[in-house]
Amino acid sequence: MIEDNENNPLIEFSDQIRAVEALLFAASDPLDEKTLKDMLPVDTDIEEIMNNLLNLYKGRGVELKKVNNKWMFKTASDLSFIMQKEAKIQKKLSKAALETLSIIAYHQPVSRAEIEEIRGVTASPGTIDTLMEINWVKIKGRRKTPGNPITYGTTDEFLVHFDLENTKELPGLDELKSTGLLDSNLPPDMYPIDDDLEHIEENN
Amino acid sequence: MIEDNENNPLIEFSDQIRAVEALLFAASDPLDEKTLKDMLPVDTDIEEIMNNLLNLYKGRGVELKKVNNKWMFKTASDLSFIMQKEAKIQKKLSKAALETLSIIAYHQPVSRAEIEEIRGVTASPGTIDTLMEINWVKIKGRRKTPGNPITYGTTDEFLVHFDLENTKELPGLDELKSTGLLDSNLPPDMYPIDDDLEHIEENN
Amino acid sequence: MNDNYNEQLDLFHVNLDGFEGPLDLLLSLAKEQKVDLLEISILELASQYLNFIDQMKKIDIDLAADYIVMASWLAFLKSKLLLPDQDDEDVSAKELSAILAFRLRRLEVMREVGSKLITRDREGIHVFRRGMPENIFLIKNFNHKDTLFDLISSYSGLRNRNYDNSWKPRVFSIFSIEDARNRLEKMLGTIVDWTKIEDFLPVNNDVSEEGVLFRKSSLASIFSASLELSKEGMIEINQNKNFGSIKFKIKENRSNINEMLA
Repeated sequence: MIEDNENNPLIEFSDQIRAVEALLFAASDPLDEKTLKDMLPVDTDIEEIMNNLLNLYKGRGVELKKVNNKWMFKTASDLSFIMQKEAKIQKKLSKAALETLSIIAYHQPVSRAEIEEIRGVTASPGTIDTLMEINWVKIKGRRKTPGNPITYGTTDEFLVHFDLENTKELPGLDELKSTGLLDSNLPPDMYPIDDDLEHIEENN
Repeated sequence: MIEDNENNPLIEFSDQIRAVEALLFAASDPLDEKTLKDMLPVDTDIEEIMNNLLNLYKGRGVELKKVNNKWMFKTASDLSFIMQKEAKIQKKLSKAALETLSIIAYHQPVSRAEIEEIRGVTASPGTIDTLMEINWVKIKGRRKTPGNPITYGTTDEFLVHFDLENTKELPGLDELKSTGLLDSNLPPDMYPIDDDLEHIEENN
Repeated sequence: MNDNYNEQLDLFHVNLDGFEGPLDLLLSLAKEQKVDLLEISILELASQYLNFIDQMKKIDIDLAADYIVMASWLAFLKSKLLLPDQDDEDVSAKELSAILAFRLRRLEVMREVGSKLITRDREGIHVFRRGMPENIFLIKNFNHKDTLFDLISSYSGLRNRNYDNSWKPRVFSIFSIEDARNRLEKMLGTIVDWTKIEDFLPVNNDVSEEGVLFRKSSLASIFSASLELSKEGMIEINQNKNFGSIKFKIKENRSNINEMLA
């Protein structure tokens, strides 16, 4: 265990080693030695630096690896249980999914037919499923109208992810207009959030 | 200089430290201690782990930083002269956007009307939007005053970008607070004393 | 930032383009006084601002409302500062001056902290985060980068898209002057005596906004058409007193012609 700077061998490291460490850390792709050398003073012994770094990161949570003659940092392979092998989940929702989510957020409880009406297109079957899978959308209940359609709403996880206390914190129509996001000619009867939202009783 | 594994203090590190190191390296975004703790055995002393990691990375090319009670790795700021070659060209903030950002940062939570009052102009739609789009500004909630206006504040990304641990560290914040310059109205000690009234009339 | 201001000061006599509103202009003028904002002469500042706006008005009539509102407020403040203090006032001139000085100082410090912020070690410029993030399996939703902004702009985009915002002018049903002339000519062919203008109006009992507009337009159009016909010597117009009823009659010789034609 490292107690203080006197005993810490790391502070003895040259600035060149620190620079290579930072460059590899920040790089979005593995870097070859020539690229690294070009960023450092001419007399840099890049091989010695790499050896030093290799030793420094041996057995650590993060390891320095050489792949196809290029260097990169990678989390240690024995810790792979923490890491996901492949990116299964998209980084951002598709446009259709984001639109569907926004409609559910603004109009909940809302049925599939109503979502389709607002979007003006038939919902692809997977969109709501995707949103339910990542637990941002849930079934709110059935509406007491003919056909008893299932209605959807947002989850607590949705609120946590979007940093909202409740769905009433979503900006309303007037506020969207004042930000310029929403066309200021939109008629007022399209006001998205019903003030009585909480009072609509659905079977939860 | 590290010669071999026997002399390398790092390999003595527990798996827990390695795991936290790996997680923070992999995440790139700040992670809070609770998230880290949830992924480790129940008896984990997360504070001790963080102290160890802090020491380990002190003075290195990559440093451990705290942002809004979350942890992340970043390159050392003294290496910026090398890293700038890697920097992507950033869009320059307009004067209006920077002014709006400062007002939001120092007055948060702050409503659009208050921002306009301080700037003395009607906000052009788009300024707050732009700041929200680059994820430096977010909706903080609604104020519990008539009209329930939406209020804005800064994000973790803002703190990360400007190298701040939290909003209390904003430059000059304490001084501005003590002089009343962050108040919405004229602070009491700035009220003119009536005795001076004749004096001002003479001067003019 | 200072250089920026100096550039703007050079433009003072030209235009307002460089200014972010009246407070910005006042702040720049105040800096010309080259004193601490706390010791600034508000009276002098108000005069400078009003002079500047006067000059601007000569060049640019479309001065933004923000500037005009500030000008009238400063004119009010200036008169208060010059007059002896009134007892019945809610807020003294000195207090108003203090509020203005406070607002200017507050805006100034926001600019100062802005320039402090922007010169810090910035992530993505001076300092970098991990360039090759790896997905973490155990943190749910970790890989979702959607923000609240994404959500609300998606909703707005959707609403904007589905709303037909093309402008359609409202079509009013009105009685044109041409229609009025035709109607007058036809009716005057059959009427010989003086007849009130109201009797020439087309019958319309619609009580809606549309109906009211139609009746108003028919009155106006019949009157306009009557002026045309009178100018052409076809009819005579009579009104005994101000706001009295207007009457038309076909000219004698004309009625004879009509009879002959008939």
